[in-house]
Amino acid sequence: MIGDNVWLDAFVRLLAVLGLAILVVLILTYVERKFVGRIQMRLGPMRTGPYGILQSLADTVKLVVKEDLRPASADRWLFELAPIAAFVPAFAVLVALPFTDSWGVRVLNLGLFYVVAVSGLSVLGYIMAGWASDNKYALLGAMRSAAQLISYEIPVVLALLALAMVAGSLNLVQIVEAQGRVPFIVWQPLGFFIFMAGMLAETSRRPFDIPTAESELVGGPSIEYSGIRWSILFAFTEYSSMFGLSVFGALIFLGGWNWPLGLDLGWWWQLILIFVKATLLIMATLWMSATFPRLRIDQLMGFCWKLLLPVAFLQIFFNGLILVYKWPDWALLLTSGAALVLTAFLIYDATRVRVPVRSAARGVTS
Amino acid sequence: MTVEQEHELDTLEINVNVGPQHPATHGVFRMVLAIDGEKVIDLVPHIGYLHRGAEKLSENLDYRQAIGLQDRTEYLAAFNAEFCYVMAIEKLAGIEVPERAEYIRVILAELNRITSHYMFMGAFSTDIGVFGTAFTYGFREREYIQDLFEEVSGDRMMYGYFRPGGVAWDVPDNFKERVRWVCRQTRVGISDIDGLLTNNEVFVARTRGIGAISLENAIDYGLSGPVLRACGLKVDLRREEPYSIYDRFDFDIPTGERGDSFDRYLVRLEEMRQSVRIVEQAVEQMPDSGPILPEKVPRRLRCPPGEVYMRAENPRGEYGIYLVSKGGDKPYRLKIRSPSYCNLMALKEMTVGHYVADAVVVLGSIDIVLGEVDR
Amino acid sequence: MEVKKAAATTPPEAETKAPTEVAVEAAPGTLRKSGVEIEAERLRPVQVEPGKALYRQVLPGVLQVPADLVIAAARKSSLWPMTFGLACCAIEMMATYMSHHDLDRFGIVPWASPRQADVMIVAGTVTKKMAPAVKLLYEQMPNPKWVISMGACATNGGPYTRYDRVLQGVDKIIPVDVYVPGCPPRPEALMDGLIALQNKIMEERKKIG
Amino acid sequence: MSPEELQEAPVVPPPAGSVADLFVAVLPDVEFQATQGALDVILTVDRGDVVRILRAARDDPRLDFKYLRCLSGVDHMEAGLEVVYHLYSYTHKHNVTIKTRLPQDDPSVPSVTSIWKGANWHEREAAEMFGIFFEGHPNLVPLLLPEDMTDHHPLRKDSPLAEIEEWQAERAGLAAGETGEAEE
Repeated sequence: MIGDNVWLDAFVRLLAVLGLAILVVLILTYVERKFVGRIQMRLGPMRTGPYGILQSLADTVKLVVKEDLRPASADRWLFELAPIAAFVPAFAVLVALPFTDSWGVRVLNLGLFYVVAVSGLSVLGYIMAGWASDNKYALLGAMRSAAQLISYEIPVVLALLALAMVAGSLNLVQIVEAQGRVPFIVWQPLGFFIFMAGMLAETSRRPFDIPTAESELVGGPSIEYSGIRWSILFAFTEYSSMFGLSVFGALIFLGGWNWPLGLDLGWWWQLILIFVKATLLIMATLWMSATFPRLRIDQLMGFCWKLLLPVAFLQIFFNGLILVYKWPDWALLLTSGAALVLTAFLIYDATRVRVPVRSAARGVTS
Repeated sequence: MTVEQEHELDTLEINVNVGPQHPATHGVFRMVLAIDGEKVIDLVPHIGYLHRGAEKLSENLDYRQAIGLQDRTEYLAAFNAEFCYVMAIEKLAGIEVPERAEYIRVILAELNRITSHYMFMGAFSTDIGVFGTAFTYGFREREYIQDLFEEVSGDRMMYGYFRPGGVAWDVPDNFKERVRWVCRQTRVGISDIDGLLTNNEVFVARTRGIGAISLENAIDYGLSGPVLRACGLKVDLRREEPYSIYDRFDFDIPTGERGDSFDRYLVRLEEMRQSVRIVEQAVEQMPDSGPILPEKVPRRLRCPPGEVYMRAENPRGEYGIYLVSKGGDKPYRLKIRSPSYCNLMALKEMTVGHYVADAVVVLGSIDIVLGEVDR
Repeated sequence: MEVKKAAATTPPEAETKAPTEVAVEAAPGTLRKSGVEIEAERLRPVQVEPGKALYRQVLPGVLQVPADLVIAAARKSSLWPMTFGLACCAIEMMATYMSHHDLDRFGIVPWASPRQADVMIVAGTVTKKMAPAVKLLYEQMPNPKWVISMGACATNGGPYTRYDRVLQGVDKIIPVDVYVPGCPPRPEALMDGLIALQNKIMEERKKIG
Repeated sequence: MSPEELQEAPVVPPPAGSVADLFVAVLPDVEFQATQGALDVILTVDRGDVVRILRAARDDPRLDFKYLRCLSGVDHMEAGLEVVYHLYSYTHKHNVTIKTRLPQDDPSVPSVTSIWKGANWHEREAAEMFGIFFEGHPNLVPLLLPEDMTDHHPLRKDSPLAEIEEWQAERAGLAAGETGEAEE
């Protein structure tokens, strides 16, 4: 606590988190270009600074001094407020996350609930942007993002509910401490799978990037935005929500600041550990987004409602059973793992090429 | 008081204008989609944004000068387009082509078919939403073949290397080794693309059953090439009316069953393997030395009056050159029957009833080249 | 909704704040114009009005010199072209983005929407049917913006210059900063053109608002 | 090339047993002139018979031309315009070229879109490039050229090429405005 003034303390902490968010966004944009570049057998940025490390800084300066256009037919206030409306929820997620066992802006008793509730609000910004731009692509993109984000909230909430049942708390600090030496990903692999799908959907990364689908909608809600407003709407919102959700996932599924072997080396190491775990999640996201094609809207919805939602309910049911009858922990792993295998089989079955691929082309040949 | 009769909810169709500048239109194609929610209920294609008069200009150029315009018309498979054009002149003027030149032409044309299909793999997967990864894979392999073309012809894209009666100059000394190396490399590249896309769950989900067209309709619309073969008809002009020396090679004609986007993709993938086979056979059979142009080709080429419709199997389908000569050293009329133009006609038939996202996939699966559509 | 009115670009109905407007269709009720008149109207060149940047009005003179330097350096390091292929040259442009040549090394990544683009690479033949769309796209880009004319066709019509549906050079309708020769230019030539544009941005850092 | 130098191709009767004989067998009452071209047999028919012949060509099992390869227009200046149909049969593997002449002052011919759907764009293209009117075409609006600029037909022989711009012409050693025959 800085001084005795609660308000000053909160303000300083907020500033620190905001600075962190900006820094992380700068680093993430650079890392993404490098990482995706390597996947695509390219080098990524090389010329701006050594190994291109100043690239995202140059992009930011350029975007800030670029002309900020507003289409003549756009709805003025909605158009200008939409980036803020999209960014604030993404930033508000960071407020409730504990980065070590003793440091966060505010540690809420209902932290889990708060994060899930607030992160869904950025859809409002996208809809405002899509509506105000007076552009059909933007409108289609906004409608798609509304449908997608709201749908994916539901299985994610159920999966996290199942997890909260195991942890016995909604307080993020207590959830981390409840994990101890074995993180929840071991007991709840299905929950982690659903959470990852939801995180990809929330941040509009492939294969769930249909709101911004570049080859169809040219960028979706952000199509008419330029300059600083575009960078807030697109880069800041997307990357800071990606960062926030990764830290969140690292806290609740990967054991937070707990070393796997039960060491405790103080807050500095805890911070590093959190970031390493969050980076792992981010890298997984980037990897998926660089190699997967995009789903179609009906397939996306079908995946959510017909597959994720039932198995999430199943998970809650089994967790309840196990917790009530005080069965041992490995029963959690057993049920969750079995449900995950079932899910994977269903996905495989739905997209299986019935005719063997080689003979499909060659079958009728001479 | 009576309850008013309930009305159905009124929905508004909106027209979405895709193109001419749009990342998925492969150039400057434009289509206007009438959509109801996410479903396409009507599609109006607009072309002509790249209409630059290759036919008209060819009428004002020497027979040999017009070869350059063929390159620029079909810029993804320029060797194939040149091949068809010079064969039309040869048929009309009665020029015999030396053996060695035939082999060089066939090797280059088949390799160009592979580069064109690589381009398709990249562009098609990008339409589906892969973030450029398949594109870079395809282009890496394409560059290897492009390097070979550059060594032979001196240019990366607009080769201008074929001549009526043969080829412009002899190939480099290490041509055969280079071609063999490229073939080995291409086999690796094809399996890379195969592994990245063919069994990808999302890729299959996005392409299977999308843009299917029945065989009767396909023939009625005059489709040709992989789009037609994906419907199950086993036709290939290289087999049907063997031109040049294609009757000497052993190769399969891959066909599909459903005529959907996935089958088109598979047919193209298999065609690349078959092209490698043809090239490998051709390299083995190719004589090591010999003339590359017949002895008596006049400096100023004149065709006797007459007309010919020469057709060749290009990567995108049947490429036809309708050449009318009335004597003299210029074509009197040159009509290019471009496969993409004809295949594009069926776009509406394939797209209507699918989702907006599928419109892009169907367009990508036809594999159009705008230079050839608009000429 | 009207379909024809949309001058055939992404974002279709968007009007920009740019000074000139594109006349796409004669107003209903007026006398039908001849093709030549319509064409002349469509192909009227874009008027460029120099603007003054905000930081120039706000910052004191002493600070403007380093600000110029930083901003110009940032601009030249992050040139985002619009994905905008017209014809054959577009294939070479794509080849330049791909792994062999990799324009991302220079911080150059393509963006699909003109609103986020800084530079327009006109890669290919501009026909008179396409010209209004090219002009509209140019107007939709926010300032500061640059144009690279890639290849012979965009520069003066190239091999197609004598066909009367082809524009004899894109500089007839929009101002061009760098011309890249070739038919089509090799990827190295395009990179050279982009580096020339970077140098130009550094040299002209005082002029650009 | 000046109009006087133009030579017409000689009429070579096709060999016996060619597609021309099949046409005679299928449509005994229709007159046409058969020529052996460089690759295919060419039948020149009257424009009034076009639809009848082509429909028979598609539907008769002996001919079975299901595939319309190409439809082109040709401008023969004083001799009129010409519409050329290239047909192919997937079952019998034979080709035929059918031509019909139209006078310059009344270039109209019945549309064949009702026979092959694939004729649609080909006819639209021939219409805008040559000014041929296809009777019964469902949507005969320009395809490649802008819809409101149909003053001239680019592929006609009387439609000149554009002038090279002055500065370009000076460099090339040509006077501005010289077209077409400049480099002969």
